Amino acid sequence: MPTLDTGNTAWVLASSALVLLMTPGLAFFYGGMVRAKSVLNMLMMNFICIAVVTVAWVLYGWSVSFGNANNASGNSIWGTLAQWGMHDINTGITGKADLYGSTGVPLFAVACFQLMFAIITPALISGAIADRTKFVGWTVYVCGWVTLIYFPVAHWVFSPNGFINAKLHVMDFAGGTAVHINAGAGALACALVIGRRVGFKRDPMRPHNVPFVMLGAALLWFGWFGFNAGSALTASGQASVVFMNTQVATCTAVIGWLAAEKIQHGKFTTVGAASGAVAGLVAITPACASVSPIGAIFVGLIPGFVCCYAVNMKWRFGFDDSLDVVGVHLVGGILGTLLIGLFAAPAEVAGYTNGARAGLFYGGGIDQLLAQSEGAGIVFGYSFTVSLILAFAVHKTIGLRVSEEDEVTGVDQTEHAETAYDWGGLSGALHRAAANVAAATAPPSVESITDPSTAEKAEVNP
Amino acid sequence: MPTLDTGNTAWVLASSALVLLMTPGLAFFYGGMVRAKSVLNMLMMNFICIAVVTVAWVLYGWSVSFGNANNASGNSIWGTLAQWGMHDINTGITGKADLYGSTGVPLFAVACFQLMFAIITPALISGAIADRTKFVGWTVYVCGWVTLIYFPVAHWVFSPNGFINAKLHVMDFAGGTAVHINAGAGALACALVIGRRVGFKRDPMRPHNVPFVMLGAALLWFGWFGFNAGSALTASGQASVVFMNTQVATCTAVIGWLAAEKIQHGKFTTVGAASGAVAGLVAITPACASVSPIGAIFVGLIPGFVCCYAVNMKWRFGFDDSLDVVGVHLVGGILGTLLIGLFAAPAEVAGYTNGARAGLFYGGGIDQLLAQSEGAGIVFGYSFTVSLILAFAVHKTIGLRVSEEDEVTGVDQTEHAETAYDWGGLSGALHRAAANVAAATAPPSVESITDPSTAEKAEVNP
Amino acid sequence: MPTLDTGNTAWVLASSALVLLMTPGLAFFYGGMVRAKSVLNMLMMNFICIAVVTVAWVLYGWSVSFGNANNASGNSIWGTLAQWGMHDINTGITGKADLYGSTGVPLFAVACFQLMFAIITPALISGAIADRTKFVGWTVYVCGWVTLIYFPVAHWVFSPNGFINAKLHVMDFAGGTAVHINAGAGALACALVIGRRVGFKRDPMRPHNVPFVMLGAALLWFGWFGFNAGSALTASGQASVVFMNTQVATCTAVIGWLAAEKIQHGKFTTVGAASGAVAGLVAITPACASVSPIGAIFVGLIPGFVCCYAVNMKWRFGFDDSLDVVGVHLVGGILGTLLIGLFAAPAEVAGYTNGARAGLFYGGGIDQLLAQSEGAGIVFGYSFTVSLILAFAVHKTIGLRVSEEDEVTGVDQTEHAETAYDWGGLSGALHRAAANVAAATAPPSVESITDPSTAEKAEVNP
Amino acid sequence: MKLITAVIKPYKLDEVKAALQSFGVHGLTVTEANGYGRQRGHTEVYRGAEYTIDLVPKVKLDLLVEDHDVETLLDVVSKAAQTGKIGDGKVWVTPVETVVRVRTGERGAEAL
Amino acid sequence: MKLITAVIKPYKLDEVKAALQSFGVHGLTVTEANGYGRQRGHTEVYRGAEYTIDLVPKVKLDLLVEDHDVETLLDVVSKAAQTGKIGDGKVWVTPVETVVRVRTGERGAEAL
Amino acid sequence: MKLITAVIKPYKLDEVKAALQSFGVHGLTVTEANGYGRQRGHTEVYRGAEYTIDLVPKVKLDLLVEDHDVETLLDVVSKAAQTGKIGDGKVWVTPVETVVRVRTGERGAEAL
Ligand SMILES: Nc1ncnc2c1ncn2[C@@H]1O[C@H](COP(=O)(O)OP(=O)(O)O)[C@@H](O)[C@H]1O
Ligand SMILES: Nc1ncnc2c1ncn2[C@@H]1O[C@H](COP(=O)(O)OP(=O)(O)O)[C@@H](O)[C@H]1O
Ligand SMILES: Nc1ncnc2c1ncn2[C@@H]1O[C@H](COP(=O)(O)OP(=O)(O)O)[C@@H](O)[C@H]1O
Repeated sequence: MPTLDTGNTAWVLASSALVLLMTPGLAFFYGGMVRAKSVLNMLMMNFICIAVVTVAWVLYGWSVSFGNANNASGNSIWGTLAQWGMHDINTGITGKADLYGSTGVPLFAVACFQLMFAIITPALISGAIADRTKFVGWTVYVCGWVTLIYFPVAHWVFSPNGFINAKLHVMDFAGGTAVHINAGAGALACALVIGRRVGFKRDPMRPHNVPFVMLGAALLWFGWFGFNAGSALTASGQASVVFMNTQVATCTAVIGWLAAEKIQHGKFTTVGAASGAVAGLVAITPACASVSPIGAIFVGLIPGFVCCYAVNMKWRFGFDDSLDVVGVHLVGGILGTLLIGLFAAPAEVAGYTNGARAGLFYGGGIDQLLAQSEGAGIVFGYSFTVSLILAFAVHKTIGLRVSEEDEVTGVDQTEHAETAYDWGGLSGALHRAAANVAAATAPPSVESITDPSTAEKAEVNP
Repeated sequence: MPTLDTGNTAWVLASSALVLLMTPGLAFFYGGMVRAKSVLNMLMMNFICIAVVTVAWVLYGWSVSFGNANNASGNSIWGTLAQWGMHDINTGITGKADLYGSTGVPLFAVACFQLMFAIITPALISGAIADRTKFVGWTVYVCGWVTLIYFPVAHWVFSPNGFINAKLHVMDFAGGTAVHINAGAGALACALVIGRRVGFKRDPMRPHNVPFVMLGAALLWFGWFGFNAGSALTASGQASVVFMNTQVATCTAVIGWLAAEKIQHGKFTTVGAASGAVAGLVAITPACASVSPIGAIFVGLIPGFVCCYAVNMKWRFGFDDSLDVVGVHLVGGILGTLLIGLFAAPAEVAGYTNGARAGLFYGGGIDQLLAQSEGAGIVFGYSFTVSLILAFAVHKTIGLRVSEEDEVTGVDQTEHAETAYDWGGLSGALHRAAANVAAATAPPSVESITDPSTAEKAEVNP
Repeated sequence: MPTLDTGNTAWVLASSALVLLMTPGLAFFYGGMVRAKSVLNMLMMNFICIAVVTVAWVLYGWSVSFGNANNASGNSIWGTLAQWGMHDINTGITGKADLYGSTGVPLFAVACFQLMFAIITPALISGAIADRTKFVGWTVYVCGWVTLIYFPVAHWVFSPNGFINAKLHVMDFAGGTAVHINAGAGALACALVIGRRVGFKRDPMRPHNVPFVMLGAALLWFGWFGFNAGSALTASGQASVVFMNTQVATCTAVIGWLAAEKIQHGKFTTVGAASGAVAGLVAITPACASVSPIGAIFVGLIPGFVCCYAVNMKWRFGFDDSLDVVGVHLVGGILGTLLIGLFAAPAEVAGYTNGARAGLFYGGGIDQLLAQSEGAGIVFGYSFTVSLILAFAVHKTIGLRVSEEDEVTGVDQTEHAETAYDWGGLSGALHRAAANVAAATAPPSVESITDPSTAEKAEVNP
Repeated sequence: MKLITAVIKPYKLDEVKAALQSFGVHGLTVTEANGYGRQRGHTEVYRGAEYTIDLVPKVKLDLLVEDHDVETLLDVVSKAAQTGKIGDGKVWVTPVETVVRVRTGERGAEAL
Repeated sequence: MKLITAVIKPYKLDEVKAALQSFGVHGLTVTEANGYGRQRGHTEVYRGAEYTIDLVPKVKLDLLVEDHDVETLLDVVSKAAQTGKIGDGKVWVTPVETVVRVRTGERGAEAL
Repeated sequence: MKLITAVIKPYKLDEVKAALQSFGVHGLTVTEANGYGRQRGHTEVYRGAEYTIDLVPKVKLDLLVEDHDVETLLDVVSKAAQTGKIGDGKVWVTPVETVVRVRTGERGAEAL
């Protein structure tokens, strides 16, 4: 009977914090790429995911996804509602603690860890609809999306008894299907429903703050070690090789993307390096516990190179996936999931108990490749269909898109009544509105013609 | 006899690093909210706290706060000076390691962890006196403040034998009283002593870099997991539920603040979302190990909503708590401390050995609510009084505030001789001062009329 | 026979993630200090180190540095090639896991941890050659540098059987010699080979984004806990005191630098505080497991103060070490390494098994000081010589420096075809190039005279 | 020699430039500006403080032209910058006495 | 038609605008500027390198007015911008030959 | 009274200012600007989208001078700003009718 393992628990808790940080990281990665007039809206689309998904998770999400995880014969399509509000989970403060499987990690720790996955998955979608999204509509979409799509899919893929995991013996260690293909499909659906930005293809839309793009990529990379190595739920040799594979694939993907960029445009760009890193992290996510470090070199290099070409699709086909969620997450997720079928190595595959086999290049034959394709196809099909319906429903009711005029003005101003930056040059031009809470005590009309040098006086009796 | 627990130690060390990061996080949270002309001063006010508090901590702070923590019958008002300079603590490299209580964690690890609390508490105060503070005066104030206020209060609240903890059986897991009410009281005192900014209420003072506000909030949130879950000093079920509660309350507070903002101003703002997150983190800090995740929903939602109204007080009463330390930390800290009296759940309260009871809504009656109020009142009263005297003393001697002219010019320039940003447009207008160290070898007068294209030449013999 | 210790493993994995984050942290620390026209190039010089060094590490670096670490009688000059591609390391998923020494930590975890050191060391060099470096040349230089210099030196210093460690009984816990003196020497060589920036000494070159400098310093500080305390490879009392020493020395170094700055220039600057922190972190790196917290006060204070003067050398001697890698890392590294000879305390030295002695002030006599000097001298001599030859070779073949015209224009634009920031004021002035991938489907010539209000129309059939 | 100064909506800059080029004008100086006028600004909210910002972003063009081109170019600029919505901006003409091309020291028409 | 150009201290912008409005002037173009003059700059320090910055931040106003308003408005602007301290700035008047309102093509007084 | 306006390369600003000072001119207003002209711009790439930027950074100087100084200063400025490479910029002169020093209300020459 497993007892608490403080080392594994420490690693899962640390990993949970790391994965939480990925969402703000993503917000900066995306936020730096949009124009200065819509960076705050991008940050908010991500930030609100943290808020609403967490509430849904506590109330029913955890229960639906993992409520029956410790029950080998539990429903393979859907968890349970028995753990709604996480009300019956024993922390072990008194009595016997509820631990996750044989890991010696408290259920609550695993619940924290898995929550962070549920948060970042819908957040990934926001990149496809930058610059033009109605904040309220987006929030509603996210609530519906995790409920109808993420929670069940997470059960299928991550729960020991989920059918994609247990029945189809797909290897998806940290979410190539459940997270990236899933989010990519949702992003494509959203982009199609919401339509192109005003000036798409005509106007230049260059990143307003490339260092933020890099900062975001760095935070994502940092957090991703928790995402992948934390998914071992143990501080073990498996977690260690997963950590190494994550690092290796990310690096070769940077090289792959930069190479493709050099070929296409003759330059090695910063945005390209950051994008390559993300593409590599995406691709290695499902494969990190199936391949050796040598295999990881290819699981990074290939997606890095291919994704750099994939981001051109939106120009060719004319759908405005603004920040390339499809080109990076959907394509990268599919590649990572399928490459397992080629590069999965026996030594690592041994870590799976769901009957998965080694890859084609490692003598495992074609079976695993087929299994991986099946898993990828099912998740894409389900997610894209439901996302499309959901996005359409929200769009026609609450509305997912702001007016064209608001879009041209900038969603930061029109949706959030804020301006991202004020370097001070003209701040003398603002003044307090009459509606101001301070107005009662300090009529601007009077004060606004007071000279600073007499300020103290002007405030003698506020 | 407890032996080293590497898992718990790993978690406490990781948590210490996380909490250290909170102070820079706070610096960016605050720094983004001030005007571009005083962001560096804000960063420095926070950064210097790290430096000076660490030295005070090593020399006597740790000893005063926790020097007798392992001694159940130790003084409940004040620790000891026996561990000055941490000179007699055994690391266990040779001989028997000194461990903290029954946690199996080395005293040195706990000392690192608690140090980070001592750093961020005074740092929180800096937000109340933005844009106008004399750097040297502030540094002296911080040294005095931790010595006279934080170190003893930390003993009262956090040390197993501290009277607020042991005698009044108050539940304050991670510092609602010792950290937030304490800092809030110090901030109010400082704001009153130092007075209003030039142009308070008249001039617009909008955040100069909202993404920095969000970055700061993200780093705070990330680090706060160490702050709260680390306070368990074990990688356990308790730490796990604390982690979950921290996440839940923060999220509902974001929702609460945004709701209140929508009601008051009709918009959901980015600064509001970030502020709500901090308000929730503050409120759950004392309560994180006393409530269930369902309880945490309310311990976040209520303070988030209320704090959004609380920040209006400064306009109404005319004290310039520039970045709302009172509205967020004092009010949020009090709410979190008191709500324990309502929402404390038996299963979690069982984790306390100081005789604390469940809350009113969980059948524990009114006792705990009264105890919590008592604890909050004592800390506020002590802290406010001593802070006021200390601030006044510093203000009248060294001085806490810059001249009005310097304030209008900007404290970055006048206090630190720096400018935060230089986008390059007019950098051709700077030139090296005569006082320059390089002058000896390179008279600017001569060189400044040289054309770059001849630069190499101009430097043939420097 | 050691078995897996999950607590130690959790700490080493967490530390690996922390150390990975240091390189982006360094990129922002440096990036904020350069002019706005070359910040991206600085970020890229650091980012590419992560990519290429990781590949080299997996292929042969790990094997060369630590391939024989578990073999006490292994070659003391160089590891082995037996573990190329990390192909024969057992994760313990099946069979007996390969663990590092007696730590109970998987070899793979240690390999991840040590990889991060191999990444940041060459990255440190980039600061010396800011604003003028050819990206491809730099990348080649880095590959050569780690292969010829870092990998062997890491073996000498960090491997239990490395000669500087085992034979010269030098104490260098986390890399004063292997990392900082090594990088400092490489930086000096690079700066001499590549030459001064156009306008060095004549033109003002002020930091373009001081908050980024602070952000970078904060991330470095945060990550450095993993760097130093993680080097214990155990979550132990030693790791805890190392953590405390790291914090203490960093803080006293901030104070030391600010004091020196006040004396020289009359101001306490933000860049100075950040620089002092880095100087302290550098100095305590080798000493963190040799001194007591009291000793750490001096191991921080002295280098902080001295380095503030050391950065003036470049003006006096006229070599353009742009961001003071020599003044901070070389000087700080040497000071930290030597001060061990004075302040090493018996209680901490007991943690070493290589025959190291206590320092002069702690009754250990002069021996250790001599040993430390020897170690520092050997690493500096080897590194500087080989770096000089390598830099010269690359410079004369591929080229390490851009043209003067490109340098004046800005390397972001000329090397990476990007601009770091676009605040939107004139973005109406960009337009899509004919070469644009979108051109095929959307001739700008036509569209560029379309009014946004008719955008949707203009896109009816893209 | 005259100086045509135009204050227009930022996103029209590229079109105005294109139009000018098709009339053989290849030189132009652009400055970021902000304008007050009939076009109304907006309100912002920061932690309970509401601010009104009346300033609207514009770009300002300085265009040195020969006397006989003034009328045509005045027309070209205002047409190209027009959206018909409030806030399109102003164009005005001021007399210029001399123009020098820094590179060569040429004056007058040759300087353009 | 005349153009009044004023270079003033940034924090006076709001007051100048308010003053102008009370005189019925509702249009104005504002540009960020920097000035050299009697008002001294400051010194900065970065890692041992001291720089002097003589430039002082200012804002520049462009105000198109009808001839008969010039004197009054010149007065309004300079009074409102005045602090009496060095660096208050300058106001000057240049002749304008034509003004066009881009939106409508109106000219002269109607264009304002 | 005349207004000399110069659009020059940013890194020449300090030299022009130095030159002017040696001729006793101590006041000057500077604005960040960008220019189109013979000097060609550059191309940028972001995730497969290539953009051309024709605008080149410049600084714009406004210099109020007395009539009799115009020729000399025109010369001083253009000489100091000259690199001989394309893109050195332009300097032009416009008539000014009045100048007021905000601080004192002084007019004309005294206002400088
Ligand atoms: N009297 C004026 N002097 C200088 N600039 C003006 C004046 N009036 C308007 N402007 C500029 O023209 C812009 C547009 O003017 P506005 O009144 O908003 O719209 P419209 O010109 O279409 O009537 C303003 O934003 C301002 O920059
Ligand atoms: N000759 C000039 N031409 C253009 N602008 C000038 C001139 N002299 C001063 N200025 C502008 O006026 C501002 C104030 O001038 P200054 O001499 O500092 O103070 P004051 O005008 O009160 O004597 C300067 O910062 C500059 O922007
Ligand atoms: N007709 C014009 N009106 C206003 N500014 C101009 C004009 N022509 C050029 N300029 C300005 O002068 C700068 C330099 O002009 P350019 O043709 O590039 O080089 P050069 O003046 O050496 O021939 C341009 O960047 C622009 O700012």
